Amino acid sequence: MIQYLIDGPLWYFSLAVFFIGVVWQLIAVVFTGNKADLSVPRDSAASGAIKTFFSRFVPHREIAPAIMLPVVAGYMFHLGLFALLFFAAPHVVFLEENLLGFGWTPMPHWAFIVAAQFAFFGLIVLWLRRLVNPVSRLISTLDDHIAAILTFVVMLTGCFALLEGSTGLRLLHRFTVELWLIYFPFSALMHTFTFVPSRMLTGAWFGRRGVDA
Amino acid sequence: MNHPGTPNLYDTSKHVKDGGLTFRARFGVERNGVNLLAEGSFGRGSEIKDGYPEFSDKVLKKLGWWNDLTPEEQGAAEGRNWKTDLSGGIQRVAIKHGCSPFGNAKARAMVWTFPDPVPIHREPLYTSRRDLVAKYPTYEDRKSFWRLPTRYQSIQAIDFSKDYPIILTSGRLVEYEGGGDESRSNRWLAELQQEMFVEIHPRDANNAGIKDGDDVWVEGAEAAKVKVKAMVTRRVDSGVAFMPFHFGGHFQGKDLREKYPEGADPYVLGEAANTAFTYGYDSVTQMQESKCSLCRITKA
Amino acid sequence: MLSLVLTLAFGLQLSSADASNIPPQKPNVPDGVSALNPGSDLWREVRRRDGVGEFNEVNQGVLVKDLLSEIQRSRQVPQGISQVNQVDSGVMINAKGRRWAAFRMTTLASYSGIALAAIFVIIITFYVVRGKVPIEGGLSGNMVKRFTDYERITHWTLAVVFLLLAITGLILLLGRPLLIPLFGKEAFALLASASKEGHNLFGPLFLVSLIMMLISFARRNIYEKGDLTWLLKGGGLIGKGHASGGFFNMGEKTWYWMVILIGLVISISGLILVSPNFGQGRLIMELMHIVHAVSAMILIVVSVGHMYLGSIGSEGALEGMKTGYVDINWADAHHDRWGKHCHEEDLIVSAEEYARMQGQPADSAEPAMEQGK
Amino acid sequence: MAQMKFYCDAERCIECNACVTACKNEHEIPWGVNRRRVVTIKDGEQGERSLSVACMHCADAPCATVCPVDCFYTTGDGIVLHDKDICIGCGYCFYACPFGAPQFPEQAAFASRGKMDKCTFCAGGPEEDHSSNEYKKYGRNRLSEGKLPLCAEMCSTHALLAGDADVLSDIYRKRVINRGASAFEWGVNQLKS
Repeated sequence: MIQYLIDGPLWYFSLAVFFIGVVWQLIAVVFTGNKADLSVPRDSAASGAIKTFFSRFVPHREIAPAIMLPVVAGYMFHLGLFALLFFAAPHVVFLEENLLGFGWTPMPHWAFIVAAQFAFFGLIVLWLRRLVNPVSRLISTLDDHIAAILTFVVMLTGCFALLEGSTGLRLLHRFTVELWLIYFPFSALMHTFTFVPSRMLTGAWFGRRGVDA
Repeated sequence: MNHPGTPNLYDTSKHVKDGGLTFRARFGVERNGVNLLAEGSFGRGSEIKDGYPEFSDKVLKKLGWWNDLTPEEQGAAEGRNWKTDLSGGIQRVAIKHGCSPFGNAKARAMVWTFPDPVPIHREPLYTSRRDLVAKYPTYEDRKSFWRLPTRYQSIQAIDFSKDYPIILTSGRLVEYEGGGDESRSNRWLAELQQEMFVEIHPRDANNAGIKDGDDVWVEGAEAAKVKVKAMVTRRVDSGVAFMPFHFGGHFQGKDLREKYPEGADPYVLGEAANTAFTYGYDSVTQMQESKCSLCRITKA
Repeated sequence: MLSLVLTLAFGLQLSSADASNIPPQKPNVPDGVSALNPGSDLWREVRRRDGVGEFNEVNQGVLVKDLLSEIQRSRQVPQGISQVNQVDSGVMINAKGRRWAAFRMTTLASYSGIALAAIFVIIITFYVVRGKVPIEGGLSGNMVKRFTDYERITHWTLAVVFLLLAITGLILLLGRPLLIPLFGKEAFALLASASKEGHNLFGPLFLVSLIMMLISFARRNIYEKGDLTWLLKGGGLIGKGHASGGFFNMGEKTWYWMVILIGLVISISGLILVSPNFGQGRLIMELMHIVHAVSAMILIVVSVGHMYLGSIGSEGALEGMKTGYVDINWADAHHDRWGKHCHEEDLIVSAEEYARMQGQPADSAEPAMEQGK
Repeated sequence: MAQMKFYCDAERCIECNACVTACKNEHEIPWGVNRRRVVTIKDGEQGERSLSVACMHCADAPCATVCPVDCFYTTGDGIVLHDKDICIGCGYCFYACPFGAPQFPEQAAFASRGKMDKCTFCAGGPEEDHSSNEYKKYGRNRLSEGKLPLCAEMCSTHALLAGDADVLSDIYRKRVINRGASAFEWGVNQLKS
């Protein structure tokens, strides 16, 4: 019964919540709008937006040494997770069968494990930094912690199901993924999509004023 | 007739119908005045207590056994011998009288049409035993051997064993068959023999600095090279190297897998042993020499 | 190195002299007749090459020295050959495996279980008897920075990974005798499969965080002159007086080097165990498993002591790793030389300053024990 | 009940690997997994002997002793089988087995070996007999069809015998009696005689 539930309705429900939630949030972001900037445009907002979007991938020179740890751990985690998510053999097969209909060549098994190790290490260090650093600890809301821990649990159950031998562990992993999808639109996980408009908005805002943000 | 089969081809201790048989009178009855038929040796229960030629309708008539044939058999056997009488009547009657249909002749390995009527040892063209060359010389070169000029003496005269000291021979593997293409495409057989190898005696391997499992170049006496795995074993004697000949798909170290038509390449590819073998043709059948040649084995 | 010595002693003490190498008897045949029988000679050789003395309860303990000698001997005596080219496919009979299996399930599992239970009992009785070691003169509220953020992240990463590995490892080792009766085979199989995958994946992470730990803490853990006296005085746990210590006292230094060295041994043997694709034979894997398991058990048992001492055992200890600041009285009590250094360099942060750093509004500057949201 | 055993007669085995191939073909065993293998000792030398080695279905199986998840069980016929659903692929049974019988589909990095596969004496596993599921996991179940393992049936020189231990020992005793001194004679060192 549980298997039917997890593989069936709950999966589609969580997908629905995810897509509708994300779209809803993005629309909300767009339609909140902001006051028109009445100043004379000194430079093009668009180029500012694009420039800022890419410049934010690299930490500012001055504060780089201070935040080197979160940047490195951040990239380790995100790149490990994306490589794992989109190029791990079981995931590629899953996407091919359940969602997209087409597949691509997956990473070899050892690369999949190394990516997972990078992701786990990055996430642990990032989450510990959030707890250890007094400033980030103060500004961390419960939602941040839940998002981090939930992602960790999803990855951990994924690791537990590596042997692909028992349906029980696969279901557990899929169930945590479903929880993650449902929680996604209401949490900081939205930054997966909102970081694009937010950087561009700031970039455009300052670009219009000719400021190199 | 319920014949039990003939386990031993030449066995005069049993009646022909029980599986006995005599030597075949294949080469006629007489040569140079010497009687080729058997003298004083005959099968058990044979009514003819001496040698006799192959059976044909004339022989039966002369022996007076022609009437043992049924009329239809007589019709079929008229003007024919035991090989061409499709009714099998001649064979039946011959066996009924205890004789073997193909006659009873002397067991003489005397093939007068061959260069060596009686087989004798002739040292191979590429040999490291120069002493045997003098004792057992090979044939003279022949200008036209079925219109093909074929060299024997002139090659044997050259001493290759200085730069190619090791005797090279080839042979079978139980896992593969023939050229190996089919059996190397069989998943279970291919897994048991995954690499083309050469068997070297530990002493030769030691002298050449080769360990078991190394890649080695086996260079034949005519400078063709094959790159194979070394298998250091005592199966071969010192100074001898053995190569199985079921492999193909590599040529002098280059893997030619992409040349196979799509999806037709076997699981296992390897050097063809005969690449490293040398000139030499049998004096009768023109069969190429793939059993004894000379080679040099160096670490790849 | 330490753990290798321990496993040697561990193995040596357990098993009596092992009668496996029977000298080749000469067949009792009158001299004139040579009745050498290659058949039986062959099987005697196979038996000796892979053979073991009669396997009985007495010598079922694995002799690590025996395994080491077996590994060399397996290279001298020519192995058999087989068309199947896999690991050890040339070895006809590997009787050492059976002894390792018996060792793992009887000696290793039971001793580990006993050791684990023992350390908890010791800690609880110690807590009941001694209770929380208070700081003389109570907390002063003035704090001094002990660990930077990076150091604490390193410590806690190693701790998280270690705990995860320890739990999954113990599930694999002691799961069968303890958990199968509780959950039944199917459920435990899920747990064990999860533990195995988790253990294998997090193994290398332990090595990485171990190296980070080595880099950031090695300098302050080098033994100094005063450390021996610390040891002689029982480190202040036993007896009255207080042993003097630098930034790290002798106990903490020993624990640090134990973690690093035994940790490295565990990691290396673990890496060998986790990568069977380099064709190492079973003997090496069995030996690595013994080294891995015994060293890991040592580390786990001692780590329980460390966790106790660092949190409940002594007042104010956890603050160092939790916030990076410790009370100056705590420093003077446990690490007087470092305390004196802080006084001289005036590194002390007053209570109000500390409260403000923790983000409380300035007026409610009660002692800095409670902070955070 | 019978006590099923294998016995390979070293005097007869000619290391032709027919048993290995038959087993792989019958159970569709993937590349790299060999439930049975032929090991040759002193290859090419005096007294060369070969043996076909696979799971010997020990009475007190070391693999069953060491398995962390206890997935082995012995049938009434003394055949040691295992449950692939429970197996976690840790490889300990391979270390413990005197004959190296347990096999793993992959030997890749991070000990990803996949589920253990081993000789089942052609008796399948804890699945419903003749179900496709049983065939996929454990291969053919010949014993429930009243047949003996295919490797023994395929052996060209009847070196490999499989069946009830008493029957096998009778067969082998007759052979030893027939060989009588000749085993000695064969054994006598030709170099000296």
